[in-house]
Amino acid sequence: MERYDLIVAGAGPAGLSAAIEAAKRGLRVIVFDENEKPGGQLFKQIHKFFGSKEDKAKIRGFKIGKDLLEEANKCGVEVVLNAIVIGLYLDKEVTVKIGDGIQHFKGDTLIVATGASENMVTFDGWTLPGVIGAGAAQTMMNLHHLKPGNRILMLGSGNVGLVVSFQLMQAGCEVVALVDAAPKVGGYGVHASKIARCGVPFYLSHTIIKAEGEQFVNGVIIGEVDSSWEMISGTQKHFDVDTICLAVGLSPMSQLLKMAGCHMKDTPGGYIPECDEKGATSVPGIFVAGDVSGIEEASSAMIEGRISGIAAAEYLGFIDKEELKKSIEKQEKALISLREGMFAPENRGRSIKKTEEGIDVSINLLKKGYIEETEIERFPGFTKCKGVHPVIECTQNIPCNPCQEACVKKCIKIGEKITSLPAIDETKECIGCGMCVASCSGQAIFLVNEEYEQGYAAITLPYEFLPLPEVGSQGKALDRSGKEICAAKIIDVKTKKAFDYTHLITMKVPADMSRKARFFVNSRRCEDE
Amino acid sequence: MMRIDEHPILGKQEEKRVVEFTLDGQIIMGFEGEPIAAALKAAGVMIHRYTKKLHQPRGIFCAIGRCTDCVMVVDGKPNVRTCVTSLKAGMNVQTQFGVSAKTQTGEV
Amino acid sequence: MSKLKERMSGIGEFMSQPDDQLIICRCEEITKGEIRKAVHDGMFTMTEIRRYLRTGMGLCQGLTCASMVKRIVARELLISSMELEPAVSRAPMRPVEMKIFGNEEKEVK
Amino acid sequence: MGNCADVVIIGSGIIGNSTAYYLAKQGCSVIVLEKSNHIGNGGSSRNGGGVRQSGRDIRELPLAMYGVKNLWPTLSEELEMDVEYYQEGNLRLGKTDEHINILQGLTDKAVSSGLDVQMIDGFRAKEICPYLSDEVIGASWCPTDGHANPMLATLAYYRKARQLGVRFITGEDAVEIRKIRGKARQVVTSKTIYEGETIILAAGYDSRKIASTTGIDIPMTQAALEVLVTEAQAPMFYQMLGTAKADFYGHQSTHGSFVFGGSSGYEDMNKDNGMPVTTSITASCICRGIMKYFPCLEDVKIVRVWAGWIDVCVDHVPVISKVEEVPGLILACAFSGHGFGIAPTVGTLLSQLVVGEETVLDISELRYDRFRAKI
Repeated sequence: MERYDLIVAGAGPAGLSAAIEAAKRGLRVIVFDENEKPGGQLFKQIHKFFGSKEDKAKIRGFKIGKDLLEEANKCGVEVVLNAIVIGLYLDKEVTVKIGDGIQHFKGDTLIVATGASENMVTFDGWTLPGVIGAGAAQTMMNLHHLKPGNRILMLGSGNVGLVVSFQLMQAGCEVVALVDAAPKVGGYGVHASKIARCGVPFYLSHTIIKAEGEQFVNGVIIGEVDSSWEMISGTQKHFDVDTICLAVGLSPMSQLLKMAGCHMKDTPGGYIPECDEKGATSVPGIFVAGDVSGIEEASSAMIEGRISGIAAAEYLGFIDKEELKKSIEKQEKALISLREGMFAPENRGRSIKKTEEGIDVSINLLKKGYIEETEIERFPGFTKCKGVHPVIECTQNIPCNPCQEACVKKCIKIGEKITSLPAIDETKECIGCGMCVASCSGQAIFLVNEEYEQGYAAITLPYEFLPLPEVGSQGKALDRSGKEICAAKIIDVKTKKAFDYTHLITMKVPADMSRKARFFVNSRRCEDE
Repeated sequence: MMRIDEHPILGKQEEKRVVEFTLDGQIIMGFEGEPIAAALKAAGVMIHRYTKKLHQPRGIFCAIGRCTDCVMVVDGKPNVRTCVTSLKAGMNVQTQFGVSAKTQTGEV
Repeated sequence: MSKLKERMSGIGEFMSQPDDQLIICRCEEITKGEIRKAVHDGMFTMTEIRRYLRTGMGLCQGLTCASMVKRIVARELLISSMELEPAVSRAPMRPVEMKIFGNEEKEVK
Repeated sequence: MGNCADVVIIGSGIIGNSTAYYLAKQGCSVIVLEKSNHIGNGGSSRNGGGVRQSGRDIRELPLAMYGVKNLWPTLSEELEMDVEYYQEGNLRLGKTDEHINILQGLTDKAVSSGLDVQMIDGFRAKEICPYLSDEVIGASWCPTDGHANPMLATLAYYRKARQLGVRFITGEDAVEIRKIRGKARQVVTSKTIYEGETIILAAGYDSRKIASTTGIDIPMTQAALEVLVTEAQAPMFYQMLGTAKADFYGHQSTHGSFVFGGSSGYEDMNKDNGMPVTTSITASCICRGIMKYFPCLEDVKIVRVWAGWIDVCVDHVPVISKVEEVPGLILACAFSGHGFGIAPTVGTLLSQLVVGEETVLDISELRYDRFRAKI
């Protein structure tokens, strides 16, 4: 039987990273993935990633996927696509459906990196065509170039719900509401702000009562729930929609491990294998990496993958214990830093009142998806000074620091701790290059010039929609909640390769709007509505 | 129109060959190699099948081959996951009723 | 003795609820009411529930409904969902045509 | 709740459950102990569902015939739950002269024991089941055979017995049967002790280990069987199927899925990880076996494969017997993979043994002490 040093199930961020590290250390590695394209969910991720530069922050997910595949190929990893691992048997044998047959392989080690599957919720009408998972929406938009619908209601305010809502708008769909039964936004505040400023209303403490329609969805009714999740009567709201998108969390897809006889444990985050910090399961030689051992971000999955790949190399004697320790030390440090901050695993379900810096968090951000003007001033990224300068509306401790690197003038400071809030060093001069604006994965950095012209301010903001406004376009400025607040005119549009498809548009607004205006819609779109 | 002609991040879709296939006898166009479900979606088709017990309509749900809700009868074979089956010219796609192409009772 | 082991323990009578008609297992079209009723019929584990009702035994093999069924059963038994062991996972992980499953001829290059 | 009952049954498979039901119906108090966390987690939930008379040893054939005649037809009604029993006949198929010879031999034996079985040609076989391959040249045909849903039948007995007050305790591992003043009385588990006037040992292969604590041995071993289940198909046929060479066996269920069992030939040698595990080769082998007889099923998708252990008696016939040297102990084990179809009869017989009625059938051939050296 064909035997490999390492067989990896799943060519997502964790699986490919594992394969690369193992192959680099001399293992003969093969990776199987059931999809037509490698990269797992990365290929549907068109947003820029969070994290640190070393861990591919500010690079868009699909690009990370491509890079990983290239690197894997370079290292001699065999990646077999359209290959479904259908079973994991004794003696570390796997059977794989490839083409029109079944093939048997044995691995001296196995890494299971099968990722996660979407959770679902039930409500009256949830089986109707038009109710889809958020993953389905991403697949249709970003792989098959199709709009999942025209008018969409999103259920779920975690990062997936927020990111996919933004992607839906990028694809040209209208997101009529973002709904979550929880009383506060679950995902990153910057992701929420991105869609709130486009005018998407947030309905926290709300849930779907009914999907309407006989043959497919043509409407939805939501209602408010109280603190014990009971429906409050008289709070029903109706929306005309053709699509309801569900983004209510992920569960580890650990079936193969259970089949292999690995000891499993049930946790609030799903049914996962028992494993040590290097991903070793209870069955010697079987390792895990990524979401299959607990749901996290793709950045953590890549690091976990590297660690288990290195651990597999040590297990087979390709490297010694000393080298193992040396190799994973840095990875473990990076992993720890990604697991810090407000969204750290141990903070799940906890209510955080202050940032690490001791600043009161924005309540409005958690309830409505955007920061009130009165709240923003207390954060270190918000400044007001002469000439053009960055305004960073990043108010939660999340593991991300590309903005610090982006500024050649060192105006932005985060420091050693990756989760610290970015602060502006007012002693350094901003040259208005916009690199920070484009580098911010949360699209939370703006360039503001309060004194652009007599009575007018200029605001530069990141823009990732079509059509791109042109210089001279007249339109309306929207505030953080998406409300039209004044007339605005586009005075500059910057498009650069280094911006990586994030365009920088600069709008002129009345000076007193400089702290309010955060988005632009051109007049044509205003008239449409 | 459900197709995204130009995307702010992904750009224009690469040119693909347009092929004909049939849904319940009606001719529909789609791109060769895209999932059958994608071609149907582009054509505005929402209903892929009616369930066996309750005769309820179902369509795309997970779009990645796991939930099996989007199955249809393709070239005579029932339970084909249209979201992960590539479209080929001349395919005969039929709405699935229960586990076959026609209702057993003759009605929906 | 654990509620799961002593099959005569009192979990009360089955009482219908307004959302009993809700489909939980999409493949096999099993409703919330049927699942709740099964618990009162003595089906206390995920394995028994699925053998009794076919939840998670359809084409998708429980990928969509397993955790939802588990929560409903746990709630009916008045225990934490984590006390219930998920049902066994079985090959093949995705449906495989008989002619493909039976074709092991091809050896790897 | 006390740990005493008239009868303590070890094993909550279909044998234990049906016995519990028939005993409770007669007013006995019953405790059923199950080692697994799940009711019916052994062979009862893991078999092809055959309710077959053909192919049975002459010693157990009367049990099968009694069940088919008196119990199965009304079982769903009695248990108030559809156990999906179909009496549509059993076809045992052959494609070569060698096959036909095997089938003829089996048929002759069955006929001599009074069963309505006949050899039919390929044409007639296709009349009965039009989906057969044209290569089938003949079959044995027993029109009164059938099949039922083993999982539902096992749980239906459990449900009904529970309603009648039988106490079921899962996760309770019986380790010893202890005599008190010369009579089997206590069942010692790893946690506690249960007491009964009668103790019925119906724990599959585990029965051997437990029986040995009373100084009784049943010569049996265990083997792993595998069964595969397909996606639902439109209704095609409801006969129970098998072949001369036992390539596969099975049927289409009410649900529409096909349930087919089979083997790779290595069953006696299979290893495991403490659980019954499927092997990497058996399902593929079963698929090839099925397609030889039903080419029209080649595109039908397999959705799951499962494995289960059966106990295999040295003479492939069960032990259903009082143990006079250990008064109070009754054995019901060594069913050798074909206990499901006779379970209603066995439950009836065991309940009669317990209450001291005369059994409806003579089961002296199934005694525990029938085993002799070969010379």
